[in-house]
Amino acid sequence: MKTITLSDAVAMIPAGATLMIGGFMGVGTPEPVVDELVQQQKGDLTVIANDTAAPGIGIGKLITAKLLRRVIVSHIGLNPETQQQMLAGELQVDLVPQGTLAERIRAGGFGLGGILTATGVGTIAAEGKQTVAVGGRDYLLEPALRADFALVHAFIADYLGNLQYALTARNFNPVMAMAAETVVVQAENIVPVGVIAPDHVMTPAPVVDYLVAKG
Amino acid sequence: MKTITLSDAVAMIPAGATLMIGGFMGVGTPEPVVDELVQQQKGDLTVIANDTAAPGIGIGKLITAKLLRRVIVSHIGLNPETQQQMLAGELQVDLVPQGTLAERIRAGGFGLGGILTATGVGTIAAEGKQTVAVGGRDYLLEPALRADFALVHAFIADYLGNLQYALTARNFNPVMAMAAETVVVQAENIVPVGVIAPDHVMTPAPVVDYLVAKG
Amino acid sequence: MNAQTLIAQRIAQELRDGMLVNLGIGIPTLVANFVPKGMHVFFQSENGLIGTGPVADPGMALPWLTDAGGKPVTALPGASTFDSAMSFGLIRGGHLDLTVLGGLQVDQHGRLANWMVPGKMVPGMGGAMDLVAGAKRVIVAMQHTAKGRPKIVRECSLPLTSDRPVDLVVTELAVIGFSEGRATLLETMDGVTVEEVVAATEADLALAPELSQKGGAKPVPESAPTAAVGETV
Amino acid sequence: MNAQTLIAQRIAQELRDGMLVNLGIGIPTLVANFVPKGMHVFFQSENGLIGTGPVADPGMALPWLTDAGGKPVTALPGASTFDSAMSFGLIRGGHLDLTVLGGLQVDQHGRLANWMVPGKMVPGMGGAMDLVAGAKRVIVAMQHTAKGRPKIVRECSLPLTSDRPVDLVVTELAVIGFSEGRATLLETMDGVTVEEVVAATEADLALAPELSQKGGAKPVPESAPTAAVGETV
Repeated sequence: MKTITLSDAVAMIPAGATLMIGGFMGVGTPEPVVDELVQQQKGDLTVIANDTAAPGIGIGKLITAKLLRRVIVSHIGLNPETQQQMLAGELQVDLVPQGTLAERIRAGGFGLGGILTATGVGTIAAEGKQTVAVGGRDYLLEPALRADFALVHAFIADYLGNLQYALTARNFNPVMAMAAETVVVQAENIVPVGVIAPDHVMTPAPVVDYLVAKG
Repeated sequence: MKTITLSDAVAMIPAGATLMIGGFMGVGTPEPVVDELVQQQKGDLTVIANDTAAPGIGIGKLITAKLLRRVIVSHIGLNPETQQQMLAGELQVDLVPQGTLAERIRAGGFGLGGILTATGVGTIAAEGKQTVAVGGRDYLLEPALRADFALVHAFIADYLGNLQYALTARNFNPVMAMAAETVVVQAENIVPVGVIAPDHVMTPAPVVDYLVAKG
Repeated sequence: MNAQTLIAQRIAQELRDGMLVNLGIGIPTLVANFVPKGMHVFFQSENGLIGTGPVADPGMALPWLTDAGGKPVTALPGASTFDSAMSFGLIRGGHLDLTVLGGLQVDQHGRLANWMVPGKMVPGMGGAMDLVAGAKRVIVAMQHTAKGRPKIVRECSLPLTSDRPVDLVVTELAVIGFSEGRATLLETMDGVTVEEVVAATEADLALAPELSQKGGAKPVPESAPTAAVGETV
Repeated sequence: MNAQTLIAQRIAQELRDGMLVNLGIGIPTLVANFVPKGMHVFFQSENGLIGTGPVADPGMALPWLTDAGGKPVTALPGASTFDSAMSFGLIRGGHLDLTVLGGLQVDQHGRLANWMVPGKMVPGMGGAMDLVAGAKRVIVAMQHTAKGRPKIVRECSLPLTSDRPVDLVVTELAVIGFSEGRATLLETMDGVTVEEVVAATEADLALAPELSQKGGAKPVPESAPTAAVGETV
């Protein structure tokens, strides 16, 4: 794990990159990193996330700034700009059931090729998907997802990079921290090694590549 | 969640049942529950667990008492009695790679039909398994595992059934607590509600059916 | 009592002690207000919380503690938090005893459509497909009709949320079950006749032998301004 | 220096700062004793621990803190614990930089057999198949021969652990790589000739252009009582 300035962290990300961004309606999204993506005008991005939040919040800022080419999300209902850009053909929106999205990301980070889920069977979410029967029940084969970068928000990080999340700000962050080539963490609190007890570490240090230093 | 005596908890388990039992070489195995299974001579059992420990320790006691018909495990190397019973045709031993075993149990508890893993491809562990290609790489389709009962060891349980595990005694316990029809927990410490902070709960109360009362 | 309250109160009668329950946005959320006294129910928010409490008092909101709509909530003693993979493991894995969801249409076999109106409203399915596919019991809370047109139909014109039938639909007029693979009228609300329910329903309705009349008050008329609430999840 | 120490010391030269490393039982465990000064390496125990420390002092053992063999260990500052699903997620998911494992046989393409001898030793594969399939880099630590017979063979007579070739085999005689899809002699240990290595190896050995002599001492003879250690994982 290396510490890095916010500016340098975002400068690493090339236009056209695929990003996983933690958060659920903006809660648990690394807001300073999102702001810096807008500041540096990183465009043509693909974002994998639970949702596109709302205008002015989290990933909503990337939508408003028209930095996204494609989003893979479970929900866009609270951001009318996402719908407008989708209908205008400016933004590709891939809708994935939320539990399937979480498992596809986890599979990418846990070295699985994919998972079998009954969610979506018999719906338009099954279109183009392989169906596999196990024990007499039909499941969709949902392939793993990975990204170039994971932008993760933590409540506490220690100097080694061990992470702890707070309450509902955990959401997609731990699975995304496993599923990208480069993992960038913005933490509310940075603490000495040992402050987080081993049993309370939610993301172990070795998977974290960069911890954004306080400004 | 209901509290139950050790004796009544084991009395619920019929001969011939399939049990998941937490622990890794005996560490994190609910030892009093195992002792009571021997005491009540519950036989013809199928056990799903990481290993068969060693004679006199954890699941090793069930082996010695010849209560098992079949084990689904990743390792039997430290229990020569398991090998003897296997070679004598008294015990069916299904060997599963440890990571695959953990994921199959998790899949059973998380409502997945199975998972795709590259582990075992090109080995005898692939025999009889369906191979699925995703992104140009071959994976084995490994189906979910479930059990009638999960026998779980926790370090701390609160009055509602929220669980926290300690250090390496966690191992298979949290995934097994999700994957059985009936979940029985033996905890080292039973504490009032609120003693375990929400972020430190490792198994949420609603999945626990029975908490074994202190004797 | 308005239609929403009537529906929420009736659904609350389906709660049992110790249940793990997930409530959708809209009418379903109101069910939490009618938990019978002395009963302990675990409410899950699929963003990663069991033990969701009421909205925080002014000045007490914490940005890291929200419901699935992103609104600040509180946590009750004994609450637990977890990541999204675990949250949906609970939903799909047979651990969620009950989910209550809004509905746009339900077909005569009980199959629900509640996540999109092609060309008009494409919010995404969020957790709805997992909830319907995975929960042990699914109850739909919705007004019986929309702009005078039945919402319990022969065949859904809107995309399905799941091919797994829901267990119960509760409206301001009636309680309809699908345990026999077809729509069965189980109860009419207080002051509502069987004929009124049948007239407001497109699907063929079987009549349960033990058909009873429940609920506390006449429903509000369909044109009440509450009609648009709770239709989506 | 005995053969085990020689092998472990040479493998320790492959460690890099910040690496996540999993060591098998036997010779591999010894590698932890030779981490270069000032370098920080994370050691994983696959039973659910990163930051595994040395064996506990007398009277300080905790029953809930053990290595993958079930023996009490300590945890270093910054350690973390997790369940078995997470532990193998780290192993399969590309997070484990290096695993060092014992070996029974390695074929000329680098494919390892180290988990069973049919009819004699069937301990189960434990984590070995996941480790070989999943780690970014796999190094086999083993004696060059067993009872005078080569262990680096044309084709394994024992069941394979994985079809993924290992990266490096380190013995008391030599360091052999498989990056070109075939066994290539990279180094001979101090005092060992290329001819000696070739004679003790059944697989065809290509010779690396930069072939060098490494290691600190003559190896102990094969008959040393250490020969049975570290052959399994």
